[in-house]
Amino acid sequence: SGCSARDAGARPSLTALAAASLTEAFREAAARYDAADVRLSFGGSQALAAQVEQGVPADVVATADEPTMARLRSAGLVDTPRPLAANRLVIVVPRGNPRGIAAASDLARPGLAVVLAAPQVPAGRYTALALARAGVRVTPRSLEESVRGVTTKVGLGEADAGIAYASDVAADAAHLASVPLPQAPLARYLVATTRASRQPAAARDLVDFLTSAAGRRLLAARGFAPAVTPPVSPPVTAPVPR
Amino acid sequence: MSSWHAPGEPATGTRVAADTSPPVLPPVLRATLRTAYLDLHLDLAGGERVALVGPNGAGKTTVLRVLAGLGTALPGTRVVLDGTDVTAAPPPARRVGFVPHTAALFPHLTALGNVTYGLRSRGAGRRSAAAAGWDWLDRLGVAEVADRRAPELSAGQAQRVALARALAPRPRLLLLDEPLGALDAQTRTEVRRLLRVHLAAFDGACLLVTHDPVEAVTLADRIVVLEAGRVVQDGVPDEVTRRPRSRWVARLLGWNAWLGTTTREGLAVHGGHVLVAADPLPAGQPAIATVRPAAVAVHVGHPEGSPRNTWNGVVDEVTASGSRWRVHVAATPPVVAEVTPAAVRELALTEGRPVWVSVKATEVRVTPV
Amino acid sequence: MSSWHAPGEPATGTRVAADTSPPVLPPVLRATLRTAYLDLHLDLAGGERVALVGPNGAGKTTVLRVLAGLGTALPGTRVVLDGTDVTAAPPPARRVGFVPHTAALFPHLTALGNVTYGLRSRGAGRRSAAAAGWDWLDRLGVAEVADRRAPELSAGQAQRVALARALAPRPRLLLLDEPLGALDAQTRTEVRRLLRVHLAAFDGACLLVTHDPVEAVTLADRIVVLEAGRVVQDGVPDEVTRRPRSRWVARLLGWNAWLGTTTREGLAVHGGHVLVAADPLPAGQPAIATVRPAAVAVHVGHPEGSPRNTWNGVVDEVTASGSRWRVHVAATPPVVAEVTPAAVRELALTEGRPVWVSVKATEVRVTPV
Amino acid sequence: MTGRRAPLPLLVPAVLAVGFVTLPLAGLLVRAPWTALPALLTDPALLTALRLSLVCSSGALAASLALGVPLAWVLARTEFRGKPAVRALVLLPLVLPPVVGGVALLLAFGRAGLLGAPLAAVGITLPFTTAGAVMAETFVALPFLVLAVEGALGTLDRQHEEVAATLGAGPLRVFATVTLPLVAPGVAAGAALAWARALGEFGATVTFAGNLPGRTQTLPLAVYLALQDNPDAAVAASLLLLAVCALVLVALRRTWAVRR
Amino acid sequence: MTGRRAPLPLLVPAVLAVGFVTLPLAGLLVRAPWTALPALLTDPALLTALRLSLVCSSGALAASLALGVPLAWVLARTEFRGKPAVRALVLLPLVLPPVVGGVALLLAFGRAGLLGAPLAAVGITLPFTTAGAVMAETFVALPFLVLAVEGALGTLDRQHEEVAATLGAGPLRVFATVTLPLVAPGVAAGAALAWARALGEFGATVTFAGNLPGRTQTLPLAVYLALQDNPDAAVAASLLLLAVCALVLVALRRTWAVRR
Ligand SMILES: Nc1ncnc2c1ncn2[C@@H]1O[C@H](COP(=O)(O)OP(=O)(O)OP(=O)(O)O)[C@@H](O)[C@H]1O
Ligand SMILES: Nc1ncnc2c1ncn2[C@@H]1O[C@H](COP(=O)(O)OP(=O)(O)OP(=O)(O)O)[C@@H](O)[C@H]1O
Ligand SMILES: [Mg+2]
Ligand SMILES: [Mg+2]
Repeated sequence: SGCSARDAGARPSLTALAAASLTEAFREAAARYDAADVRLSFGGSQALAAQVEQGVPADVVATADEPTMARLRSAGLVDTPRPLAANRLVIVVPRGNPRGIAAASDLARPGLAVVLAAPQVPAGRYTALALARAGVRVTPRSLEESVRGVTTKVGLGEADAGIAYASDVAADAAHLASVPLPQAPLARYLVATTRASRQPAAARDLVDFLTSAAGRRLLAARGFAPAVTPPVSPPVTAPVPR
Repeated sequence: MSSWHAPGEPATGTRVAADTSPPVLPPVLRATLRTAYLDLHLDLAGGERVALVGPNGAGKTTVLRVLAGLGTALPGTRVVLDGTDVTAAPPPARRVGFVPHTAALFPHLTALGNVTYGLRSRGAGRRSAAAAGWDWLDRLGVAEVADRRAPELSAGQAQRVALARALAPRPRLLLLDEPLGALDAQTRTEVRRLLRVHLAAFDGACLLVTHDPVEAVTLADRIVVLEAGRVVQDGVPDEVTRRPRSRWVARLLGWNAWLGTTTREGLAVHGGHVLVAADPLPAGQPAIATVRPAAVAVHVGHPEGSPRNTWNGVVDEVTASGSRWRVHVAATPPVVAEVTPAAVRELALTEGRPVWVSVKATEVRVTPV
Repeated sequence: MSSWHAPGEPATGTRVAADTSPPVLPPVLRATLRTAYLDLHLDLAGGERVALVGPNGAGKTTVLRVLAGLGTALPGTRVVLDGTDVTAAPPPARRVGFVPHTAALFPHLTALGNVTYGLRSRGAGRRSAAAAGWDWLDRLGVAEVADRRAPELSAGQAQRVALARALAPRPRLLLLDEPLGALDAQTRTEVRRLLRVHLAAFDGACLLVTHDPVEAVTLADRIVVLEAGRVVQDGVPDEVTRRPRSRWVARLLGWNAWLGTTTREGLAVHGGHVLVAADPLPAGQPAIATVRPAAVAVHVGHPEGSPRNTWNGVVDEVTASGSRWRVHVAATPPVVAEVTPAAVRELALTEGRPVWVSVKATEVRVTPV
Repeated sequence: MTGRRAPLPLLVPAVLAVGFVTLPLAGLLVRAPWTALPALLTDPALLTALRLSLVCSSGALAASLALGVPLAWVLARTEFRGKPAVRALVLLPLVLPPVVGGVALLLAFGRAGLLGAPLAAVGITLPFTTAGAVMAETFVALPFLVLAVEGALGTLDRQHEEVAATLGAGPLRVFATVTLPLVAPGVAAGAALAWARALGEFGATVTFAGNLPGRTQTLPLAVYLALQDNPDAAVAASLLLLAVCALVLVALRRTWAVRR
Repeated sequence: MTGRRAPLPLLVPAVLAVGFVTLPLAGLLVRAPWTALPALLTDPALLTALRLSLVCSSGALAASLALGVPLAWVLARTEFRGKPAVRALVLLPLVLPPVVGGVALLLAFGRAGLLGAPLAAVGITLPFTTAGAVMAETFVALPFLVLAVEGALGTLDRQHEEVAATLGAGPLRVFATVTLPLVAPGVAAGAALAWARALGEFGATVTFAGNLPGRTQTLPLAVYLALQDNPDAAVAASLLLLAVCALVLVALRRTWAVRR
């Protein structure tokens, strides 16, 4: 990233692991953050967790879901996590929404090429949940190994629609557009300092920055929703039969 | 030499064939090869068997390959088979049989499979091809190994199968490149006998490359001597062996041979010395003088008496040949003498030994070239 | 034969060397090879040059490889060099020079690089090695190509460099496997002369494999004849050539040779026929009868007159050898006659022709085996 | 020198090399959930993936043979300008990161791709189909085959083909009845390599063909996803894959033996 | 037959093969953001990744040579029981999905790994270090080298080595001064293949070494990451990779030419 090129000088050098969906936001944040020279490493939340478990030299880790962070916490590898942001799944369509997708129900249209994230990854779990709530049965063309796979295929026009994070759509506005998916649960992004960090103070300072108002603005600009302290999930409106 | 064969003139083939084999058949092959390396014209009549001989690198194999249409087509060649021009035709389109220096049997096929290959390729049915294949293997006396794969065959058997394979599709022109070269003395005899029988029965034309004079003499009714891509002699075996027109042929026969110009008493050898011959030719023409090594006497001192030709030199090499040993004497002109092992020991004829040689005029034969 | 060389007895080498080269040196090589295929004992004195001859597959190359320590060590072999047992020692630990059938120069090195290789390997400094290398190349007359890479050398030059390479580290035992085999007649002569000079100067022992009797006679002061892994004759050249103890050697010399049992008048050849000899041996012992092909006369009808030995057969093969052609007659016993090409034509001596042969008793030499 | 033991300076690195390769495989074995293994290995989803893997890799092998052998022949037997360029082209997939290869395939055969668009127009879509998976695997496997077969053809003695031609066989017949049988060992070795490579292919497949169980989810994809939430299953699947590979390599070794 | 044009039944599939490979690459070129290219290609992050790729692949090549050549020699020149097994072992990485290879490497050299644990105890950690990336790439590149070099050794005439031995050179000296120079072309070809494979390696690297810019994020990783938020950058990076590959292949072709 750009900062790695900049001369570190006396400033401490920190390494932050972040969920792939945070790429753009964190790059910008790192650029804005002056207290330290921040190196960023992106990947799937599980992959990042695995790396931490394997002793990757990182000071801060930000995951796209709670269970993964909980795993690290219980393993005593990270300090108490702090809510970073929330991300909402949206229906992602090619720019201009050629197939006129308006709601989750449209995804069930026959002949519509839909790609979803695989249930093994968090996005996939949320997707399944969302579709269940919407009461829509979708037969996807593919269960991508990551949200990236979804956006790539929609972006290249291989798929007519998919389900990805709002932030992912914002990242590639050139090719993508989004349709809201209210049934989707909020994905809660958490950030924490690692126990292995050599500069705990500096690491804590970075987390403070990311969770500060300034940090939130950056994240919001990238399509992230504000972090909500109590775990919320939109009310399941179950239609009561009469 | 090549002017000798200018396409205009009557075909050498037919001409020579005339004074040996009874019927004069129309030419099966008419080929003119004028490439960077080759410059010759060949006419072969039906049933004619021509031996192509010459030193290594003379172009023999190249000629065969051109006639078979193998390799990249060379400019300046023209090949006419049975009156049709096949110069541009690929090998399959020519009715030519080719047996390379090594038998080159298909290792993954049985002897029978090898022999039937040509027939099948030319569209014969499996059954009829097999029948014909058996027949050919039988004729060449290798029917009992019909089911063996090529690698399991002895050199002799392999060579026979290769012949059967080439003959089976009944080619009009048969090309054999040193067919017996790879065989040991024993098998060579047998196969040569077979070869003679089948070549006699063969109605197409046959061009046979060989290094063995006996093979040429016994198998062919015409010998074409090739040197550096040019024909230096072309005639019936008797003529070629009795009056070799090139030093190489003479050497092949083991003779001493010197090129030079005829004088009143014999031949002025290129390089100086004059050889006295009993029956000289009209003076002033290019000619070759040949002397049998056995007719050359070797002396340690200056020899006295009758021999008209005596000169001295240094023993250059001693080689064995049959029960005689050949003493090569470096002199002008260089000469080879054939003596007994006893003589070699008594005269201590080892390299570097100064000696005199003498040759009787009656032993010097002068032939125009 | 091999019992003849029981390790206990005095070394053949020294014994034979005694009646040829003046000083009797201690044996440099004492080797006993008793493997599945080989069964022989070899003793070589310092400065002794022994020619190892024999048919293909006799085991010559194998012997050389065992002595050099190449290939997997064979059980039942014992090699003693200068008194120290090196049977278990790897090649580098033996002071042996080896020149394989092909020169096998290192293609990636220059001629000089090849020659200095051994010296460098044995720890010589770059400069001193180069100096010695130049010296050797110079001695073998190839100094001018010192900087050429091996592939750019002619066969003759390559062979000389290979010799220089083998001689440079001053081995105690020099092994040459058909050193001149790959050369054409011309170069062969030159290299052979060089070889003789340097072998004479060489103080170690030299074992030389060859198929050329002349090479054996002119280069070695002792000839060991190997057949099927066993020594069948071992003696000075004169003895071996004059009284060949094996049919192979006789053949090599181009002679007729028949094994049999002596009778009062000559030799009862295995297979029946009795040959009458002018000076027979005491009856009842195994012996070999040899006759020079030139001494065999060929007739179309039953011959009249003096020759004591006459029998008939069928012409089996005709081969050229020098200016004479060799007519192989299938008969009991089979026999080879040397005749002129003229005779071949006049008598029409081609395969299958029935003929009579006659040999004068004075021409039949009987030797005990 | 044969038979004699190797000198230490060569033996040590050789042993290190073997160790370096063996240790990770040993790791898999040690880490393997032996007790749970039977259950894991009989998981129908896994077996589906295995079946699909075998189908796709075989398909890729077939395609590679059909396309690669003729190409190798052309490269080895004919002369034409730009031959080096073609050879380089064919080998590029060897060095292209599979994921990029997948993207490239999408750009070419995808719905919006160069050739994909017209194909889609006539109702043929390749991404997300088993055919697509086969294509992706062929893309990465082809170079191996071409490499091996062209090598074999290059070292083949020509005279058998020449004799066949003089016996009346046209180029095609010569190729089928003489050339192919003679280079069989080379083809076999190349085929084994290509098949193995296709079997292990991940990046190009997931990018071009996606990941749908029973349709495009090959064993490597299943392994990758299992890694996310069920490492044991992943290890089990890997072992399964390894076992299959081992079999391939035995075959490969056989053909080697033939060639030596 | 040389010089004559190829028969259609061979020419057609050959052309198809070339087309099949060319089209995707063409796709990349067409899709390439030519206007933005200069900017994208000069992005320091990308250049960092490229530099790291070159460093790591070269390191992997060096390691493969150091370990692989001796191993190839042992396989080709000595006899020992279990030789086929060893050969199969060394080739397994060829067929193992890279991701699984990465996992296996973690199980072996990871912090909790068989050898990793003791190493960690003495303060040596390999995962997530540049050294780790080199290891991962070596793991996948080694088989190519061993394959090529053993092949070359197998076809090498032994008598040069034998003569060298009789001239007093020990096995090691023979190897260094005779064997190696003679098989140089084979080694070169194998090295080019191994290097190329290492250059394109993704799965094993990301799994074992992670994705730390400037440390373990090689070009293929950067490409993969870029695919999400900036496909143009991804394509640009791919082209860069392709260009580098092309260079390798030209070198590779050269050594081929030498071998023919
Ligand atoms: N493949 C080749 N490439 C280049 N030159 C060749 C090739 N084959 C033959 N020549 C050259 O063409 C000439 C004729 O070769 P050719 O093999 O026809 O001679 P030859 O009479 O068959 O020799 P030999 O008696 O040794 O078979 C020689 O100068 C040879 O060097
Ligand atoms: N590599 C080998 N493998 C098996 N048998 C071999 C091998 N080399 C030689 N032999 C056998 O060992 C015997 C001796 O072979 P060797 O090469 O020593 O004979 P030779 O006297 O050198 O023959 P030539 O005169 O042809 O060189 C032969 O029977 C041969 O078949
Ligand atoms: Mg020839
Ligand atoms: Mg030998």
